[in-house]
Amino acid sequence: MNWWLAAALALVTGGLGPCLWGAARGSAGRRVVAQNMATLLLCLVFLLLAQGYARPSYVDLALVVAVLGPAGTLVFTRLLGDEIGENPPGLRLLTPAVLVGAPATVVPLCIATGPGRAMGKLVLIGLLLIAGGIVTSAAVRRA
Amino acid sequence: MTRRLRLWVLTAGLLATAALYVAACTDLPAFGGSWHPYGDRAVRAALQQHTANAVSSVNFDQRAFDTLGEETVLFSSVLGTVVLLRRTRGEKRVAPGPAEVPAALRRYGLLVLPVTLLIGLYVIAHGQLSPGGGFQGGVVVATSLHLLYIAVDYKALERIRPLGLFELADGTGEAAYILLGAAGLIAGSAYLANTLPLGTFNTLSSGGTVPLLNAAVGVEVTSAVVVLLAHFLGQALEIESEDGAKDGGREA
Amino acid sequence: MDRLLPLIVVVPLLGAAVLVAAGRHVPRPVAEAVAGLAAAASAALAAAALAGPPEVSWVGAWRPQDGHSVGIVLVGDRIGLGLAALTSLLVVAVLAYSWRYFDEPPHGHGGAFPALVLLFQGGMCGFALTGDLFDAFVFFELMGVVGYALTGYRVEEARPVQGALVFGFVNSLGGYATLLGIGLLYARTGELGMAQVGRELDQAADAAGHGADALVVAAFVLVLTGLLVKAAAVPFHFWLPDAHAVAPTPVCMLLSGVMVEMGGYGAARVWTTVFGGPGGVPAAGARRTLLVLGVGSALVGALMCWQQRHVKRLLAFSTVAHTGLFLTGIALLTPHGVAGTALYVLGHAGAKAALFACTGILLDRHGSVDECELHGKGRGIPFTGLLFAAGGLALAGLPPFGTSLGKALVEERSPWLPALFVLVSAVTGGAVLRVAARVFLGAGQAGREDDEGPETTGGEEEPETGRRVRRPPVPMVTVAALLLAGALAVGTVPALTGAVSAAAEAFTDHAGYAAAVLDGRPAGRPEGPYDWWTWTGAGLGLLSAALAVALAARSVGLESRAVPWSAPLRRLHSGHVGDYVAWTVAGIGLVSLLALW
Amino acid sequence: MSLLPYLIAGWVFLVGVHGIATSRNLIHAVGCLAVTQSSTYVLLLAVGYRKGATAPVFSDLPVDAPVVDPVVQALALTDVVVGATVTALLLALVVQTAKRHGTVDPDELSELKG
Amino acid sequence: MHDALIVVVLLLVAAAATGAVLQRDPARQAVVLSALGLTLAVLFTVLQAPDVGLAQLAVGSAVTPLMILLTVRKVRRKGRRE
Repeated sequence: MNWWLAAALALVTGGLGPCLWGAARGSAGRRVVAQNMATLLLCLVFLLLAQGYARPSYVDLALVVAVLGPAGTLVFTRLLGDEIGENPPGLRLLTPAVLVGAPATVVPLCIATGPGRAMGKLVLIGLLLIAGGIVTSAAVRRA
Repeated sequence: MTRRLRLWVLTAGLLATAALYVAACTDLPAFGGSWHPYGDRAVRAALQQHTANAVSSVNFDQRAFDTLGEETVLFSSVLGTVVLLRRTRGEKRVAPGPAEVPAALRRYGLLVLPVTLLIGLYVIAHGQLSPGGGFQGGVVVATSLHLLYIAVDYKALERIRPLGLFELADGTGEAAYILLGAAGLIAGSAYLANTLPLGTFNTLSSGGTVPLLNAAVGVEVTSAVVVLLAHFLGQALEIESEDGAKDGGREA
Repeated sequence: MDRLLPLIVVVPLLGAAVLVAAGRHVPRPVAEAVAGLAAAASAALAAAALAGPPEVSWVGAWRPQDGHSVGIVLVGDRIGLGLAALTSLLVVAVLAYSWRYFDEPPHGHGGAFPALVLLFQGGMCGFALTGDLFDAFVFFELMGVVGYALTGYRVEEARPVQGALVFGFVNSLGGYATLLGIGLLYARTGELGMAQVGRELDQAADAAGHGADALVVAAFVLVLTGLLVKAAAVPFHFWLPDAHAVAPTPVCMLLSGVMVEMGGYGAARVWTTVFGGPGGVPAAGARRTLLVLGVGSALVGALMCWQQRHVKRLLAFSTVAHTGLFLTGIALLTPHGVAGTALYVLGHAGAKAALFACTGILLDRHGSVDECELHGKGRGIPFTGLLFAAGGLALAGLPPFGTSLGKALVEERSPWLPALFVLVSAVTGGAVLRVAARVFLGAGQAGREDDEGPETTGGEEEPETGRRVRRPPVPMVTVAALLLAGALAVGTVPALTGAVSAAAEAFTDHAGYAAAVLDGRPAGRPEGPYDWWTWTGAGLGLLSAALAVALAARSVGLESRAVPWSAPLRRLHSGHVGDYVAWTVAGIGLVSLLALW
Repeated sequence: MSLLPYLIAGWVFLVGVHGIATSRNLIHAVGCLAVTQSSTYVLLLAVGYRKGATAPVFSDLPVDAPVVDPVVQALALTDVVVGATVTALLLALVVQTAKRHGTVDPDELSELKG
Repeated sequence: MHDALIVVVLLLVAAAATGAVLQRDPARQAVVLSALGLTLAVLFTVLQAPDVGLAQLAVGSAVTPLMILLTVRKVRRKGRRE
């Protein structure tokens, strides 16, 4: 029983599914929040898949998502600014989800991979994710 | 044609296509089967050419002519957009006002831009080793430049993005790919032949012409996406019809 | 020589890259000269390859080991090279025609239009030469993307952008259907080259003992969809009149002259090499599909062509009609059918491009392409009128034009074909002659009749040369004259007919193609006796030409051109993207019914 | 399970085409065309999949490990590029249509008829 | 476990595609298209195609939504003034 893939499956069904539902329905603000949450979850899923399939080279995907995900959300906030409204539903969930989710995934992965260049990459991804999450949720709140 | 008739025609077409497609699916080999003759040959050829990433070997060595066509599609689409989104006679360019951006976002943008740039260059350089390649890395680099617009404002982006230079890079990237192909001819073998020394497996310089073609595609894709977005940004933010009220085109 | 085959495709692309790279610093005449040079170089390479024996070129030196290869093959067979040479010649003619043509190119991009035309040439030469299904899809998309940009070139006007958008949506959808078909074929055979897929299908059929199953027929229908969209066969043809009516004249010359013919060539090539063997679609199914679509296109095209006021739309519908005749010729699936169609395509390219050239002169002189508005205004330019009338007669099939010889070769193959060919040629030729008579001779009443029903008139168009020209510019008239001379040469040079007949033998040989590509055994074609002009052929040509003149003479005086019972058909051509996409999907259903029946 | 990926590809293609044909906004139609195209990615990669195999990238893999078909991945990669460029060009045309026609609703575009 | 992942992600892709088509407003459709791009990237990774996943991510996460939204902004600004 590959626990990493099981975790990935849980994250996909439990997280990505509702994010899709949120992105497809409701006000523009709620959709942007759902999209932001989806990019965060995606990065974690890629990390888990990389470990589950025992393919360290898949981590590059997570690295690119950690950088492009927030950029995509900032695009939406910049260009959909006036439609987002003051306090879109689900915004409060964003920052805690990032602060809890990222370490909860990166730390066990670091333990599993052991010290070395790979661990450095994981830590970098974790930091990028946290920084991106905080900044984008602030940007959405102030849109 | 009335909406109702169109729906009837559409439904009939969709049902017929669905029936045809499902009938075809029943004869397809089962999903996940192990019979992939072309794939096995391609992997053997990739390893023989000392290219670790078999997909890049197929893209830039075995079926390099496809990639030449694909890059030319990107090149001509950018040229088409330059022509279609040009500023016509009755329009003027108005510089947009600076956008007010929270300080945290501005710092994040300026911090993450170099990181994204490095990641993009890393993805291009390791194209023939790990997942990635000229196209993926090129788009990441181009997006990193546009972080300036997203996180700071349009004027900052325009300062670091001289359009003439990027159009030159676009044409040069395409010409470089074609001339690298001609190098095969000059070396006596066929067009787009991999005649350079193959280097040792799994190192940055392995794979003969694959890394060079990767770099050419990276240059071209980066400049293509920058020019593409420049014209879309130009249309959306800058170009106004001459007298604000009446639009340059047909009066509605 | 086989190592130089890819250069035919690559030289125009390099020319375009150089033009864009040096975009800002190169004055306009230099850019257009460089473009002409690149196009001419590619034409010379194609002619040189045509002179030598047929060759096969594996790109990247990935030759097959025991019958299987990983690379892409370019096949230098006579018909493919002939189309590449025709494309290059037409591009040289178009670049000469549009010398300093447009008023002001986009600032900073003197070479944008010539670069796009070169990319168009590269895409078409690549599609004509490739022997790989996915490579054909990539060049199909390249032709498409450049075609949308060129069609919508005059963005200051409302019509070009709508025409280009419709062109873009329908052709992209056709391309994606083709890609689904290629995916199915790859799943079944594990190959992408046309010869390889054909051989795998045949071997599978020998092993299994039965011919095509649902997957092979579905793949045939899906791959054919994209090619039929490009060939503008009914019901996929709706985009063609909209795109032609609005594209700049030089682009119309290329679209009607050779790009639409690429669709028919692709359909014939894919059927012969992939599905022509025992493992493919039975010949009866393919013949029925191509025949029904060909006859349908011919009739719809002719009927709509007769009723148009907008001269470019009239010529576009005549292209739909003649493409129908090409598909009918190909549907015979015999060397004679292909040889006749090939000559017909060569003749039609010259005549149709010349007609568009003359229309461009009218547009630039009077700012209109509307038959009623231009009534009598063409008297000042008699030579252009003469060329226009000669083009009309060529379309009508007057011997010794190439179109007439091509039709003659195809007509002898079955009893009822001559009736269809004569009728459609007469109607389309008659429509063009009617326009010639009203515009250049001022025959019949002036444009009194008001607008019958919602219809695109050709009035108040912007001349493409910025300001109206008094005398037709020399390059435009000479190009039109040379193109008509080419159409005449096709019908009068016996050696050309001999070469085309031998080429058609090789083209329709399923096993020979696979042997030439995979086993390197080019089948030696004996220069067998070929038939040329016959009395019946020439007679039928004269009959259709006479009919055309009679139709034109009678209708010049008539009050209106509309054919009342065809009003519903005219409403179908609504210019609405949703309609055309619905018809495309319905077309997939129709083709699958015809193929499966 | 053995037919699901192919059927999903077919469903995405048909939904996309339905979206284009019934669209009342050209930008929405361009989005539906992109959806239609994503069906070709799903079909190509489903055809190339091999159970229990991994990606054909040997930088972190023994050379004799079972791998998935790299050729379909190269085809899908080319397709992603073509899709992005066609979307960009059609969006450019939609911008100009909005300028010249004042609308992006296909029903109100009445220039080319008959 | 591999098959379960593939089935779930395939169903998500179908749902996202249907959602993208049913959402008639282009600005909101851009968000759903971005989500579809992300789901496709997961599908490609689950089908062991990281290169294609990376390409889909690069194009679908920032470039395509930016182009669609800039077009919407241009069309909407033009429409509002009419």
